Parts: sequence; structure tokens; C-alpha cells
Amino acid sequence: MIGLDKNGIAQRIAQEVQNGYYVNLGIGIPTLVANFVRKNIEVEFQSENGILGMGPFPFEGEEDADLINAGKQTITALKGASFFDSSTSFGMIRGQHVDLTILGAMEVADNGDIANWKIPGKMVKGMGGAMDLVASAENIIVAMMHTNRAGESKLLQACSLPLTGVACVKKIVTNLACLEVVKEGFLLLERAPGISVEEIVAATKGNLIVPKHVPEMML
Amino acid sequence: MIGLDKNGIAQRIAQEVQNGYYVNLGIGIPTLVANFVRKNIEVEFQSENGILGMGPFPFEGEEDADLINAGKQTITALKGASFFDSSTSFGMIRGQHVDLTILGAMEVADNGDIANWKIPGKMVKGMGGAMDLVASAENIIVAMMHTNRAGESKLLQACSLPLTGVACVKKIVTNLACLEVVKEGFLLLERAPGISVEEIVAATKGNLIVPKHVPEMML
Amino acid sequence: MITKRVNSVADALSGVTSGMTLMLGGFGLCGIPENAIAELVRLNVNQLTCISNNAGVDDFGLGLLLQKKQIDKMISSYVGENAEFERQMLSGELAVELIPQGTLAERCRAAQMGIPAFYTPAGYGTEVADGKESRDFNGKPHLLEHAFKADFSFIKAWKGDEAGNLIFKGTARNFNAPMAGAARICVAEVEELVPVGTLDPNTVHVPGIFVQRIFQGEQYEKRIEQRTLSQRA
Amino acid sequence: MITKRVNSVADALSGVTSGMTLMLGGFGLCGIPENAIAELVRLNVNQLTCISNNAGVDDFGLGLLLQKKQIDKMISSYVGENAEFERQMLSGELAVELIPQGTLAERCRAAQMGIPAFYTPAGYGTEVADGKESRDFNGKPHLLEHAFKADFSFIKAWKGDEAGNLIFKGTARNFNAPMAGAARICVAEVEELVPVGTLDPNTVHVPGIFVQRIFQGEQYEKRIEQRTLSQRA
Repeated sequence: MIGLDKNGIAQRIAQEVQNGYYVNLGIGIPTLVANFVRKNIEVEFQSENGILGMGPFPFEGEEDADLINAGKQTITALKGASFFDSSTSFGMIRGQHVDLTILGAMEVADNGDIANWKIPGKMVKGMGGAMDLVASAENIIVAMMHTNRAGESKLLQACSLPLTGVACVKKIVTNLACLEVVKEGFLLLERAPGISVEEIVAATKGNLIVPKHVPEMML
Repeated sequence: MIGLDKNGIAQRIAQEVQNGYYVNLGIGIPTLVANFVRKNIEVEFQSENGILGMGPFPFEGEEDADLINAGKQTITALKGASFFDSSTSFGMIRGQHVDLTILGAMEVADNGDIANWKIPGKMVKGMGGAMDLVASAENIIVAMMHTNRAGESKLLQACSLPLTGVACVKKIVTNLACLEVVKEGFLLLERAPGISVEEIVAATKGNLIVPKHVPEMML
Repeated sequence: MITKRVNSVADALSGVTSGMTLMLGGFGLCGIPENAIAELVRLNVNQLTCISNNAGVDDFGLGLLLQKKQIDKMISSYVGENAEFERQMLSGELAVELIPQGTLAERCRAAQMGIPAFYTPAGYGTEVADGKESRDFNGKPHLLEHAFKADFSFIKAWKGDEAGNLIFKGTARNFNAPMAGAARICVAEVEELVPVGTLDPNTVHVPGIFVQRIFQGEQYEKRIEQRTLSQRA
Repeated sequence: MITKRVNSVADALSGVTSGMTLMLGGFGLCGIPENAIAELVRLNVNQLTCISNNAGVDDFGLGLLLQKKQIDKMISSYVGENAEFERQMLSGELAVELIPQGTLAERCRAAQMGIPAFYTPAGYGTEVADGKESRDFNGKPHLLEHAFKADFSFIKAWKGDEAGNLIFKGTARNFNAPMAGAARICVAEVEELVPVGTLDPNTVHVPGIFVQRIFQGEQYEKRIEQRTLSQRA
């Protein structure tokens, strides 16, 4: 039981990106989503440190210390880009002008709660923009592995870690499945290639709703 | 009993403008103050519709519909000027970055209350930016005639007209006198040229504090 | 890039109906969305609530909508310079809500930036405070003010591109910038629609994300309200 | 014009003393006030409270102040990438207050713009909400957040003039713009101090009124934290 790798998760999430979307990508797997978005739709990526219309990494010799993304990586600006300050940037997020937020998580609860910023007793690095993003965005997709390194489910009835946001996650794509958060819990939408419903049930602790037919993902 | 004309009032107020001041001038007499500010000090004029570093009226043929002041008059921009939006402009005012506000009034009370925007029963044009200015500025000087057309004092114990702001006026320059608002009322600082203390007392309804010696204004 | 360009002012105003709340940029006649206003007149929508710092003059700007009695309510800071406005207001045909100018601007910006409410000292102790919550901060009383809610905002910029990025000129930025993205749909009209890539991303005043539709206005009168001049020496 | 130019970084930091609350612009190492930080190290002021989105890396940015234990408290949104920081925090030498990044930015802007408090949904239902007032707007819970109070803000721009007008480049605008005018004294350092009249008033990002002192930095390292590259085809 392995299912998708990180690129596979990103590829599946890219299918959720629709024409005309402004998208904010978190660090890690979400960053990879940009590589898989269909070329025939209009999409712009926002990075909360102050750019709209973010492009790929620069070629060697063209990197600019004044042009980075929220992961502090050197980037480029596409035609039609704009730069702005942090207050304006989070205004875009808080004002729900950004259509889709994709971010990682340590835990997601079956009511949509998310925990992704703090492990008590361990070094705490801070929430960065995650709390603003999850409190504001109308459409939040979580990209993560289905289980942690100890093999325990990251999809729970209630988060055990300090929360980042409350009842906000709409969809989750893991190495095993694509799930939607509905009133009753995690609705299993799709299986990863080669993964059975039983394997997903076994790896999920939160309330899981399993329809009669659960199709395999089309990648 | 006439005392100063409008230019005289503006000239006296100009003496209050200090080196390094950002100044917001209201419509009417306050606008004239710019003509009398000493040339050897650094001053910038802000107009709340979105310019800092406002210059004189343009020469004929150089007027620009996109460059006006808060009185809707065509103006020019000096070297070092900047343009900004209305939200930022009132941020400058609310954030007390503007050092001095000079505006007209219909009535001032001896606790510093000011009324200058509405006469009930008459056409009401609106407060414009006056309420923001008087609620925010640390240093507010009122330029006005001492009495109204009916000869009644505009310096009162309590305003009879709807207020623009509460306990905010610091200084008043009229055709008759220069006064400071202190805890006990209007402190008479200076007489206008040729005006006696008795004339000022007779024209003032609010509590007036008359020191032993009241010098004549130096213009 | 996400394209915001529409081909005509008619397309730009598609969906505007009677009874809506509209925001309109400009200060006096400076930076007003002339083409959108002309189209509102042509559409003959009425019972409008208009959030605009001023109400135009008798025969220009929002005065054109007032003449045709398309406006039921104005939310403004200053409404002088308009005889028809005065007549309708005194006769009770037109409702008017007057708001301090800085509060008006910040309530637009709050709507744009997803801030539902904020505190400001403006208007405390005046009739503007009637019915509003007040609270002391740093020993000074403030009023609680709320973000506006509007169906459309019509704004006007100097230059813009198809991505919706805008650049203003001089004091015509005024309410146009904070009204961008402050309504469900923001329609920007520009004097010049330039190809994408022309505008330096560093100099963009309003990023395209705040704009839903953009078009180049057919013509601009840009009337001057008070032509004041200096005498040449 | 009001001149804001000072002749040296020493003059620019005149009045900074131990125990003060300082704001420092930048995101990661992008747009940080390198020369002001170097001078703070030289001045050896300590017991500082620093409001800054990040805490630098071990040997650059605020990491330089942390090495010398000049900072008692950090108010930030993200503080990774710094081993000495971690050591001081875990040992209790350093107090850390973590704040959502958008709230951090807006609390700076609120201080700048004279808004004492505002509501935001960020952090509701999390430990960030502990001890804070909450209130529903439009059926959604929000937290009341207050403007920061600080003694100095140190910001860095690309270009500036003697009037204090600033222009930023790329994503180096970040917290530098909302921290301008957000403290009692705002010190701006620029890569290039240009003659007054050089900057187009239309393109100024921060008007000079928000800046008390300006100087051209002696040199800028502008270190890159994560040099990520695309492969040429």
C-alpha cells in the first residue's frame, strides 16, 4: 500500500484548478501543483509575500534576491504580474479574491478542522500565513500523506494537535484517496490507482462515508 | 469695529506654521494661508483628495483635470510630491501624520467643540473630510469671522448647531483676535490691530479669559 | 494570465439591474467612470443606491442619473454643487446618508480587504454617531464602522491591461483604488487599455485580482469643476 | 519640501535605546534593513522587542542580534531557519509571540493609518484566539485585533528621495510598506537616494510623510535564502 507519490497527489489536485482561478499554493506538495495545471486554462498564482502572476524558477544567472515566493525560493514574474505589500496581499486573501488555497496538513478532522503549524513540545516555527488562508478561503484543498511516519491516520474525528483553522477544509487528496468534507464526515470520492477501499478504510480514523462505487482516480 | 480682513486672518495663522509641518488647509480663508507662510521654512501641503506637496494654481493652458485639490480647484504638484488614494490619505490624517489642520467654522464652543457642516432646515451639503480631520488632528486652528452676519458671536459656551467634532479646537484666529482654547475657556492671546479688549469681550459669548496685558498682533 | 477584458461598455454592465447598490469612484468630477455612468443612463435602471463621495453636478457625473430619477439613495460625504440633487432631497424623493469622507474611504477599503469592521475616531460626539457603538482606545473614543456591501463598483483608471491591472494618474486615484474589489463585481474603465506586459509590475496601483471586467472608454470629457489659474508674472 | 535625509546610519538610529520596541521590514531575508540591523549590533542595545515577520538566519538579518542576545522578545509569524533562535526559545531566554501573517501585516497598517482596532477571521478557534474578543459578522466569527505600538520602524526600499518618498522593487515591498509610519519614528534606508523631482509622484509607494529619516545604505548583500533554478532546455 503506497499509492500516489508527491507528484501524483499534485497531479490529482491540479484537476481541481479551474479556468479563471487565482490560486495560493503552500510549501511542499502544493508547490508541485503548478507543474500539472492544464495549459489551456487561465490561472494565476498568488504568493502571499507579495506577487500575483508568479512564474517558474529563474534560469541560472537570472535569479533576483528581490523576487521570491513565500517559501523564500527565487522565482520569476509572468507577463501581467503585479507586486504589492503584505497588507494588500492578505487583503486579497481575507477578501476572498483568491479562489483556491492548496496547503499541507499534519491532521484533518472529519468536520474540516485542520492542524498544520504546531507540535507541542517540539520546536514551533509559526503559522506564517496559514491561519489567514484557512480562515478566509472559500475553497481549501489539503495535500498530504494519508498516514504519518508511524503509520497512523492523519484523517481523524478530532485533531489532536493545536488547530490552524476550524471547519474549513473542503477537499483532501492523499497518496491513497481523494475525499470531500461533508456534513457527516469524509466522503470517499476516488481511490488512488491500485488502492482498495478496504485499505483506505483501514487507514482512516475519522468518520468515512463510502459510496457503493468508488472510482479510481483518472490521472 | 472691523479688524482683519480674510488675508489678515490668513497672515496671522501662517505664523503658526512651523518648520517641518505637513498642513491640511480647508476651503475658504484657510486656503489663503499658503500665500503667507515664510519662505525659509520647510512645509508641505496635503489635500485630502490625494496629494502631498501641493503647489500653486497652474498657469493657463497647464491645468489638468486629473490634478485638483479638495475644493475641486485645479492645482500643481511641487517637486517631491506624491499621489495616493483616499483611504491612504485619511490614514495620514487619522494616523496623526499631518501636523496641522486649518479650517473654517460656523461656531466654536469654549471647550473646543466645533460646528461647521450643517444648518438644520437649510440645505445640507455634507461634512466632507472635516469630521475625520477634527477627530484626528492634534493641532487644529480655526479661521473665521468673530461674529456672524447678524452680528452674533460665533464663540459660544456651547454650539447651537450640530457638531463636527468634540473638544478638538486648539486655537482660533478671527478678524478681531487670536485665542487659545484652554480648560477654562477662550484665552485671549492677541488683539487684531486697532481692536480693543472691550470690543472683543462684547463680541464673545463663550467664557473669555482676559489676561492683564493683551498685545496687538504682529503682522 | 486571467483575461478581464470585455468588448463594450454594454458587456461591462451586464447584470446591472434596478434596485442594486453601486459604488462609483471619483472625487468631484475627477476620475469618475464617465462611460459606465452614461451606460447606466442608457440602461435606465432605477431605484439605485449609490455609494460615491460626491453626486456630480447638474449635467455631468451622477447628476445625469439624478436628472432621470434613477437614484433612490445616495451615500456620500459631500453633495453640494447640484441644484437637482437639492430639489429631490428637500422634496423627500431622494434619501441621503452623509458619512465622513475618511470613514467612507475606509469602509470601501474594508470591503475590498475582507475586514468586516474597524474603529475610527471620526464622527464621535456628532449625529454621525447616532445608533453606533463607541469604544475608547488609548483614552480616546472611537466609533465602530462596517464594511460596505455593494453589487457593482464602477471605477476609472488612466491605464490598464487585460489582466485587470490598473494605474491611475494624479489625484484621480481617490476612491477608485479602494472601491476596486469592494463589490461583488468591479468594472474598471480605462483611458488606455495597453497590451499585457506593458505595465511595470512594480508600478501597478490595483492588481488585476480586484477587477472582474475591464474596457477602454470610448471617450472622456474629463470636465474641470473649478478652473483656477495663476497669473504669469 | 520637508527634508528627511540624515547623513549616516548612526544619525538615522539616534535615540534608539535598550528596552525599546522595534519594527523591522522584510520577508525572510528579502527587503530587510541590512544597514539598520548592522548599526543595532554596533550600538549593542538590548532587551529589545522586535516586530518582524521572520527572525533571519543564524548569521544574517535578525540572527545577528539574536547571536548577541540583544532581543528579549520576537513578535513574528514564522521563525524557522535559525538554530540560535531555537536554542534561546527552548531555554526560555527569548520570548516569542506568534501571530498570523495577515494579522501581523494589518496590525502594522492599522498603526500606520490610525485605526486602533479591527476584526479579522484569522485565528478564530485556535490558540491565537486565547484572551481575545470574538464577534460574528455575516455569520462568521472574527477576532478583534489591535494596532501595534512601537518606538522605531526600520524599513528598506529600492529608491527614495530626500522628501522621504519610497519605491520598492519586486517582492521586497512586503512589510516595509505597512511599517512606514507605524512607529513613533520611521527610519528608511534605500539602495539609491535620488534627487528630489526624480521620482514620478504617480509611482511613489510610500509618501514621505510616513518617513522621519532616510539614508542611503553603504552596501547591500541581499542574500538569497533558497536559490531555486529552472534548467535551461
